[in-house]
Amino acid sequence: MTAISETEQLRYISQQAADARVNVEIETEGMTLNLGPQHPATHGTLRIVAKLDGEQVVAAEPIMGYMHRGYEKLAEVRTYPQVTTLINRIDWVGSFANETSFILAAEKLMEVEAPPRAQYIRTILHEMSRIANVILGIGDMGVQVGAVTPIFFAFRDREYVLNQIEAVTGGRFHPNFDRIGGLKDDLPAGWVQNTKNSMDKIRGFCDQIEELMYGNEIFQARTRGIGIIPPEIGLSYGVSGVNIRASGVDWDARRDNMPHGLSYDKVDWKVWTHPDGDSYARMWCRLQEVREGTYIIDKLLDDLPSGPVMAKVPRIIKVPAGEAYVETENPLGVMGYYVVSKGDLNPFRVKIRSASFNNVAIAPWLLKGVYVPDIITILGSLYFVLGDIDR
Amino acid sequence: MSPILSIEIPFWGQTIFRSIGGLAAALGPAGLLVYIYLFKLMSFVQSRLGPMEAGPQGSLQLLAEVGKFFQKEDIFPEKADRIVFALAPFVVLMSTFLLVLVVPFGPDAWFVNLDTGIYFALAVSSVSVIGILMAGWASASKYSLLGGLRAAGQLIAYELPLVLAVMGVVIQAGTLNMQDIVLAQAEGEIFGFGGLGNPFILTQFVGFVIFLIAMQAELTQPPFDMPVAESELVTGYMTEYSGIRFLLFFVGEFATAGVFSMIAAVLFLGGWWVPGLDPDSNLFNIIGPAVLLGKMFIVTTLIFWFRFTYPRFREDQLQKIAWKFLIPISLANIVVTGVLKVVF
Amino acid sequence: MSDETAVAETEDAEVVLVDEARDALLAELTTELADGFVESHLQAGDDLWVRVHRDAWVDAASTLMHMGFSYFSFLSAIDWLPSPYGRDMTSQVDLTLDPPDDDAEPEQMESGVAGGDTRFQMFARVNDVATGRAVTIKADLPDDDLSVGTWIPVYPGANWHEREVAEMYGITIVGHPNPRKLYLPGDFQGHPMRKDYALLARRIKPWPGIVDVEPMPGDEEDGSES
Amino acid sequence: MGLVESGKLPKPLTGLLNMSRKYSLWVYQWGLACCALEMGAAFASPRYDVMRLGVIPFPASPRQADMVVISGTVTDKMAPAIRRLYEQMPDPKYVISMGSCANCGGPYWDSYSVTKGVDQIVPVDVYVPGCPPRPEALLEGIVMLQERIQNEDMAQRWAGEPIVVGADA
Repeated sequence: MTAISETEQLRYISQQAADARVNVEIETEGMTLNLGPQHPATHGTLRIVAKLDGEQVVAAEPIMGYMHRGYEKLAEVRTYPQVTTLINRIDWVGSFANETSFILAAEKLMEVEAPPRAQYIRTILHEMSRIANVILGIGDMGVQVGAVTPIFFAFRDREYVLNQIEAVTGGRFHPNFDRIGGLKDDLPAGWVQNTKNSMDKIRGFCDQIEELMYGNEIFQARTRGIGIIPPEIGLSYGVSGVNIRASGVDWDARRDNMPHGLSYDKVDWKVWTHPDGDSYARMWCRLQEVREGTYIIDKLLDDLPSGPVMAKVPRIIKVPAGEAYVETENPLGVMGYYVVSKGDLNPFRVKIRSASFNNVAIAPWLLKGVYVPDIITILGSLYFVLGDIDR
Repeated sequence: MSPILSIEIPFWGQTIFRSIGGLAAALGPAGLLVYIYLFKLMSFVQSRLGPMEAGPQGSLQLLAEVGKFFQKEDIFPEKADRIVFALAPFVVLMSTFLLVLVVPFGPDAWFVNLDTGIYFALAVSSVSVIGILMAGWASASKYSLLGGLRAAGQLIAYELPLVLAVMGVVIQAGTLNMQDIVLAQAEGEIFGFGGLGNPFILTQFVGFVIFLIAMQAELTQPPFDMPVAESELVTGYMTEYSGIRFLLFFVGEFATAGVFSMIAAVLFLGGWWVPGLDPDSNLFNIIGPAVLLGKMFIVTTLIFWFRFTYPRFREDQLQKIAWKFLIPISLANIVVTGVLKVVF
Repeated sequence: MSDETAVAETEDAEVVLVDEARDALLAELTTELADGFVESHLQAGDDLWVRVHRDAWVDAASTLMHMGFSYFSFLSAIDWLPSPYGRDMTSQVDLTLDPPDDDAEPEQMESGVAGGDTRFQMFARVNDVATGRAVTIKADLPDDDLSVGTWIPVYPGANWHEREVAEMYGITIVGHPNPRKLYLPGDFQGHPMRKDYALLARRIKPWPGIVDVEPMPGDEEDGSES
Repeated sequence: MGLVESGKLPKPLTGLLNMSRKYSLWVYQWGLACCALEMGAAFASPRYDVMRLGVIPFPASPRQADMVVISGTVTDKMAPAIRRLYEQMPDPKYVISMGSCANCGGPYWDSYSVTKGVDQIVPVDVYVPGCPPRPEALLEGIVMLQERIQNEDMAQRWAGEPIVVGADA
């Protein structure tokens, strides 16, 4: 790769090595290990260049851009409905959640509000994409620490959620279902009951994985005390979502900063936090969120209002000039869109504040002084999606 | 040359017979293990079907694999040490074949009846370390090097509990000869009751568990598979191998699993002997191998069940288990066994 | 949160919304930033924008940090130049059927909320997770000196964001420890997020377009032979 | 190449060798973007279970792979790595390009950083269209590739046109 000259990289790493929290008294010849860009541990195409002393990491630097597709530029040359199609593919594991905040930002500029039924369905689909996303993260964590089986269970039970998403939106995981002012369609017949059955299955998966994986002594030995994020450090890096809640920060954009257009305030639910801040805490909180998500969906389905799913909006969408920032609590963390409009068919500027970008920014700090296997554990527990980093 | 099956066979005939037998004894279990465990049991654990298309229930899948690997290009990395790189898989496989030598399959069905059989087995099992180190070093890849070094550290650390666990059996049987260990179990009795003989798993249960754990580590199976950790080191020392040479490693891995399980079966489960039958009868020369295979499957099932369900330890945790837990416990086991041996 | 409750829930735009929390925050920021404060925009019940002087950009970060805005959300830049390619940058127009009008009057540059005088503007957003407050900070960059101080000492998370800005807009981040390209290959030319950076695929092969009829620029000979 | 050079072999032997390659496709998962998830579903989900067909998704190293599924957006920064990976694989090797992005750039056709089609970098045997294709589509691509391998003459590799899933439908 031509991206970085090795000497440049080494100089930077050795600079960082000075303050690394490792014992550098014994002078041994270091080794630079290059994980990626395609490596089983990096969820795709993240590349980690780690300078090692034995098996201990002196300094590690993630290198990304292998999945950079230029979303912010492309969004400037597409109309608003076209942007929705595009941004589906940012966090490709939980697609619907990507749409929500952009649509809400556009709605805010246009000063329209979706009808209550659409808001409910939006919230349900948002939670479903969270479940589809996080389940996979949990299964993948198993693979990262060497247990092959959980990922198969994750893929098996994820299908239940994908089936329901497909039944209502027509797409397994790029729904493109959200519209400015509401939703494309109403729910199909029988969907509510099927979804409730699926949620039962998901809760079964949670129980199974909690016993099989989280209760395993080796899993705990591998994850407890590994990669601790102190709350204040995490916040200054912009770490959000589960990763910061696992450090004891009780802050959830769904509860504390919920934008208009979602229905999280209509039901009772709990924000799960964990005081430890290590890899185990992050994975534990993820599992609890999946379970909580199933309850949120159940409750929302119970009092689903009737009515239209689309507000009155013009056929050709021109968003009035202005600036708006809307953030939602996405599966990976806080995702926000800063939309600048000049009153055209297409946005003037879309700044995508994606969760993983900030979550992974803390990796160089976290990876100093750990062992090579812990790189994988920590990255796995931070749980990022490359599209969400590189955009 | 001693007779096999009490039939007089000329020397050259015996050589051929033994060669075929040795290959079958090492590769047969390997093939069975790959099919039954890697394809079918793993798929069952993961609620899948496994290979189904090649042959009925995918039973010919293995032949397809072997045939495929023979057709693959044999790649040498540019900076590899070619001779060492080429030899490494054979060294690993050699260790397996040397192991098979001392395994008794029946009262007369054996390849070599060494008086120091178990000692020999434990010694040659370490040869594979050299092969793995060769592979790791010669590949000129950092992943391979890390994998090779991890493997060396791991195999050396677990050699000790392995040997110490066997010591208990040796003390109880009073011999290093594997054949005599089987006979000792066949003729032994527990508190005067000889109907079951005395499979050492009953009296040496601690030793059996330690042996099993150490064996898992020697075989670099999860949860001790750091040398080949797929999610960290890609496949460790095998990273740069392709085609036939990879096949040799692959076969070596499973053949060693089979042979080690056979040794475990011999040491702790009574080898080829079945309770209730006369251990001297010629019948055991016929059914002995099958009995041993059956007992081997008991051990391998345990090994592979752990493999498919457990996460992987970290390298330092692995060393900690060996030095802080397994070795002290096995030493205590030897002391207790020695005392009891004197008492009874 | 608290600020939301201060807003009267109403759909009538004529009613002047009162946002006490943000008013107080704005007052506090104005005193804290002192000379660095340039302009602000408060959208009651919604959001707060504050524009600071370029030289006060780094001070603003530490000020905000001391005021409890411990959570770093994002940092980026905007290029306010109207696209010189006009509407051909929107996919609604087919260049072959509807060639762009070169004589069209260039649009006037117009900045967004909280104003702005120059082409490039930095903006960043920080949150206070304890109280739920959030503020967007902007700073104009003079056209002849596209450089700004780094936020890394205050918000270490700004590291990658600043690299992204430097790469995408060609803005120099003074004091950045690792000013390499973040996303693009090392030999990439240009700063793609600038408005005058053309997307080649749109200029040469307009969508849906007729693929491979026009030769790529620079290899006319190859195009004619094949 | 291994035992089989490009020389002529008796027909039954060729058939046997082809059959063994057909049923033992170790696949290297080059998961790049969204399609990687559908590829993962095809390989790891019990509902699709590609192992039935003899496709083994184990190898983490390209050296042991027979086939690579390039699923997702190929960027200019990634392109050299893909080329290198392809060269690291031992012959005979097959490439499946999965999804619109890998086929032609997909929704990023006008992006400044995306390679418009992986076939500019490596030769592709099977194109699986879709954004993303369903796992069933990938399975069909694999089955069609297996049919081709069954009738393959080693001397004439690359002679045929690439397979496009769903083209004749």
